[in-house]
Amino acid sequence: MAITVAGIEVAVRRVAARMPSIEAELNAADAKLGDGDTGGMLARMAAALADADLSTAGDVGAAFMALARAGAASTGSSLGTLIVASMMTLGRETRDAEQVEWSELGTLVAAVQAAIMQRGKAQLGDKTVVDGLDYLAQGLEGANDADSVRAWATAAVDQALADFRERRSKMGRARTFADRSVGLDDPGMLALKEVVHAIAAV
Amino acid sequence: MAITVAGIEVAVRRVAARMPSIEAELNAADAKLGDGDTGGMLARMAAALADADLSTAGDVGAAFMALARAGAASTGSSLGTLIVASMMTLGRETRDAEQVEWSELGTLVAAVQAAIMQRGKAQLGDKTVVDGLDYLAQGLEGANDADSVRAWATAAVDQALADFRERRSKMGRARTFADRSVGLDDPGMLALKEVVHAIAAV
Amino acid sequence: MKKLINEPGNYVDEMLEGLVLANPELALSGQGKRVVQRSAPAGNGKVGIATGGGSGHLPLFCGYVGEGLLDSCAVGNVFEGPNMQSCLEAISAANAGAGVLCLYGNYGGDRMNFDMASEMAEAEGITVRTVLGIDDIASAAPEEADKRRGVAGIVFAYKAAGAKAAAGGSLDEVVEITERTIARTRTIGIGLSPCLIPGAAAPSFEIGETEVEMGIGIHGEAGIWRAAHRSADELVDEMLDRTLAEVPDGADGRVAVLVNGLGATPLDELFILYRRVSQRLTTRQIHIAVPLVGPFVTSMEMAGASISLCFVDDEILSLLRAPATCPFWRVG
Amino acid sequence: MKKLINEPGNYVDEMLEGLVLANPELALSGQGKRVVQRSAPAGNGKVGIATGGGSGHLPLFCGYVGEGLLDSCAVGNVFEGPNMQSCLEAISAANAGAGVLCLYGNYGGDRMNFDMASEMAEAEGITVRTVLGIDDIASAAPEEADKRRGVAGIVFAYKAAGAKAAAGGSLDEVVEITERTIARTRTIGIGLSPCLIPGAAAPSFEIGETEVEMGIGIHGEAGIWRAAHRSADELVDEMLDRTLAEVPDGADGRVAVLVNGLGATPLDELFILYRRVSQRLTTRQIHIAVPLVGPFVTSMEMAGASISLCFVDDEILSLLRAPATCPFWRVG
Ligand SMILES: Nc1ncnc2c1ncn2[C@@H]1O[C@H](COP(=O)(O)OP(=O)(O)O)[C@@H](O)[C@H]1O
Ligand SMILES: Nc1ncnc2c1ncn2[C@@H]1O[C@H](COP(=O)(O)OP(=O)(O)O)[C@@H](O)[C@H]1O
Ligand SMILES: [Mg+2]
Ligand SMILES: [Mg+2]
Ligand SMILES: [Mg+2]
Ligand SMILES: [Mg+2]
Repeated sequence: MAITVAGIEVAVRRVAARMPSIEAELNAADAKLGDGDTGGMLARMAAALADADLSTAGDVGAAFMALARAGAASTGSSLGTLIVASMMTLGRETRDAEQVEWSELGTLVAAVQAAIMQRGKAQLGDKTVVDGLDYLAQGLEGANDADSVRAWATAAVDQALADFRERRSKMGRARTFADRSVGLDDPGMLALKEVVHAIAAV
Repeated sequence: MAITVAGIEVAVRRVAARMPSIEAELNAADAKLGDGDTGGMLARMAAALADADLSTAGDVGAAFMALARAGAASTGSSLGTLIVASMMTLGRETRDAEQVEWSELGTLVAAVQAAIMQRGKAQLGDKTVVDGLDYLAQGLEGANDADSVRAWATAAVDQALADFRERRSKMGRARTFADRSVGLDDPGMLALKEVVHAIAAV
Repeated sequence: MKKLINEPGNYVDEMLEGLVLANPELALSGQGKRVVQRSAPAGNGKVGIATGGGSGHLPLFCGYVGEGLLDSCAVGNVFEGPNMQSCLEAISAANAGAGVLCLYGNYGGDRMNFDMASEMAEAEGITVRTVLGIDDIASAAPEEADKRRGVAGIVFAYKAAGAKAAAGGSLDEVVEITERTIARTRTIGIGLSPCLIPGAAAPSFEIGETEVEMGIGIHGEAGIWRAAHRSADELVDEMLDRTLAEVPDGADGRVAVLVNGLGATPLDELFILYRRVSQRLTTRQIHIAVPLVGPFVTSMEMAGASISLCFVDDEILSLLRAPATCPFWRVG
Repeated sequence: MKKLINEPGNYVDEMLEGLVLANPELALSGQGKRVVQRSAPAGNGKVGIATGGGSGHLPLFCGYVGEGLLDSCAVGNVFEGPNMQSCLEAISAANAGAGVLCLYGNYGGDRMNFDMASEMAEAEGITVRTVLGIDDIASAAPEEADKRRGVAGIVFAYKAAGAKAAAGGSLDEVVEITERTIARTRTIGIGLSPCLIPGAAAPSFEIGETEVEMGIGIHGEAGIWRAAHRSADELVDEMLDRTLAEVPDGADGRVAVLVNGLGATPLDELFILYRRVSQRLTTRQIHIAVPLVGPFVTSMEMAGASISLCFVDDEILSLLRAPATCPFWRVG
């Protein structure tokens, strides 16, 4: 098996289903470093993505584009907008593909990371979702099947959080609290971890 | 001796000189029941009255009218305005009089009290400066010389304060705090007491 | 409650200086520079309209001096009546030979000063008439409507009076339309937090962290009840119920509405209130002919709002819609 | 910090409903009803001007849609960028065939959404250009002026751009005058107290009871210093010193001034600030050609103010003085 429209649908639903149990945690993380809305925003967005009609999407690229459209109307927050940009990148990268091999996932994540860096102007090491994506892209190198993707992806995002916890934030709202940010998880990286774990869950 | 322009000038100066030592006390009394400005207002007004040029006032009535004009430009507070109205009343009542006998003072105070009641709509018993004036007018009945005026007047305003302390305020800003007003002196009555004592001091 | 001020004692005078510097169509006059008047007085035998009151309510009072509105304003210290001298000067400034209407809120200090000043002005040969704003329905029972305080609804009276005078109305006519407008205007306010008189050690009243006060006055005068805070819609519903319980004779289903902010309350919240006002009036088949939303009559940094309804007739409506301009409000 | 609201989640939508009910010259459009546009679009091949931003700053952003000003506005949640969908809808609404200028403040979220929407609009055949408000001198050093945030000074850019477009200017011309106006505009703010995002448990920042913050942003972004509160005149002097340290090339001694209130600060205090601004500029032989005083760009119930100077030239000045009308501002 590989990545298909149906698989994307399942993944999106899993994230939406996980939201209630992580929303408060994400809000709390953002309250310490930003405006406290990462969880609420993500819950709204996950619901909108889960509601998106993928039945007319003939291929993986179209499915990601449909998700981008649904997401684009659901939030204007930084992370949400970057997620929309990610979906658009994935849509472009997988245009007309009926399915995408697991082995290509790492390259796709790297493309997403590049797109987000271009949009959001964050650098590697700024302690944002970009660093999480960086670990994820590297962790997926050589992962050729669902099981290894699952195992290596979750390990990568966990590691990213652990490695960055003691560093300072240099981007987004958290920049204002750079000093305070030492010892705290970046809400965007935390969100990425939760999303990856939700999708990977069996 | 009787009441003359020169005597009025002395009285006004005595009040102005007394202000520094009573301003805070009056403000504090007003802070409990009103807006805390009785002392400040009276200090400003007393200075304006003391500055008034009475040298061109040919008679007692003209002197009071000059004081009314000076006061009229110094404050818009309720007590201040009532003081201006008092000066105008005194001015009218003593028009063209070169001097006024001590025995007439009680009648003049009664006229002031009536004018203030008409202007301010307060009733007897509302616990305002009106009640102080009422005691003062009655206390001056039969006072024919400076000494008895001095003694009886100070006794009257002291008695008014004592008699009204435990009653409720029914007029002015203090009305809002009717319950709280029990046990507290009305700032206007307190001001009257201090003014009378200042003038009476030898 | 911190303020951006210098010496508290200079608060009003510095404010007035800034006001006229920023608005050259206004000028300061009078012995104590406590009168705001038009830089180019209307003249031409127009009926003059003078107002006055304590400071701390901008744009009220002096901000409504302008074409099609007022001619002059006597300015008092914060929350204190204007002194008699400046009332007299304001009346004189407004006088162009056709008489002067003194139009201000029903507060003891203001009345005493304007009444004495009016007597003096009459003695100088100026015909003076007085109409008082008494629109605050929370401040006295309907039977004692003449004891009510004047609050935000006075803006409608300013507008109608100003338009009538600008159109060449006689003093009697201006007085009549002003009285009619006020008789048809009802206001009720709500307060969430107090304000501080510059220089005072503490606010002269407090409202609990979780409380709201229904019927509060624009100086924090006690209202009808103080209780747990509730939703904007619930508050609006009660405010409208109370106002609509006193529909004046002759009301024909058209109103001018003012949703007024007391100071610290953001415009956003005023629009949330207005939304409900509009919904509820529509349900009751009352048509909003003139909608006004904004801080028209404030209490410095007090948080809260008021709703005023003016039950218009054809003449009042056309006067409310007539062109007018002052620093804070433009019509037409 | 109590608010007059219903469900916090409905804050923006209810506010917008009230806004258009009270101002029929504005209409809501778009899939999520998050675009404010003119009820009667300008059309006629005029260059369109779209703006957008988070809510909580009224009259900014959507309040400046109107004749001689903006054509449309994408409205975000409180202190959050407008979503991409509504940015795209706002661009489409502003488009009358002559191209669209996207003019908004330099904030990450707003940029990302408008940038993506612009790419999509371009794909649909609409010519889109972007100019960002970057007037907050406290938010980055002069060498990094393009990293600065946009605050109250954007009002001058709105006015100049709107007037140029109304006068038939081409997209290039409108872009040029907008860039020139922004390049000549400097703002600095001071904050006394925080504001609360509806539904949030607590303000996202605090300012001590006796403190003032110099250079604060309109979402409470940290400024240059935070220290003991001081007199209005002292604060104005420092604000002007900082602004005048960056006089742009080509300045000729004439400025438009905006003394802006952040929300809870009373008008009285703004005039006290303006008085000092006027005195100081006069001393430095700078002439105030356009004085604006009032709450033009707010942060809900935040107490504080900002001073903006726009160093005008002949063209900017005549555009600032050209007729324009929106719910909160009328010129000419
Ligand atoms: N410019 C940016 N580039 C990359 N990531 C960003 C950027 N801005 C914000 N983020 C990420 O988004 C997270 C915050 O998301 P969210 O709370 O939804 O945004 P907002 O700050 O708009 O409320 C941050 O923790 C960070 O990981
Ligand atoms: N209508 C009135 N009639 C009689 N006395 C009054 C009236 N209003 C106020 N006073 C007197 O004035 C005093 C308050 O004076 P002051 O503090 O100067 O006035 P304000 O309330 O305007 O600040 C009260 O204590 C009371 O004695
Ligand atoms: Mg956030
Ligand atoms: Mg007092
Ligand atoms: Mg007082
Ligand atoms: Mg946010």
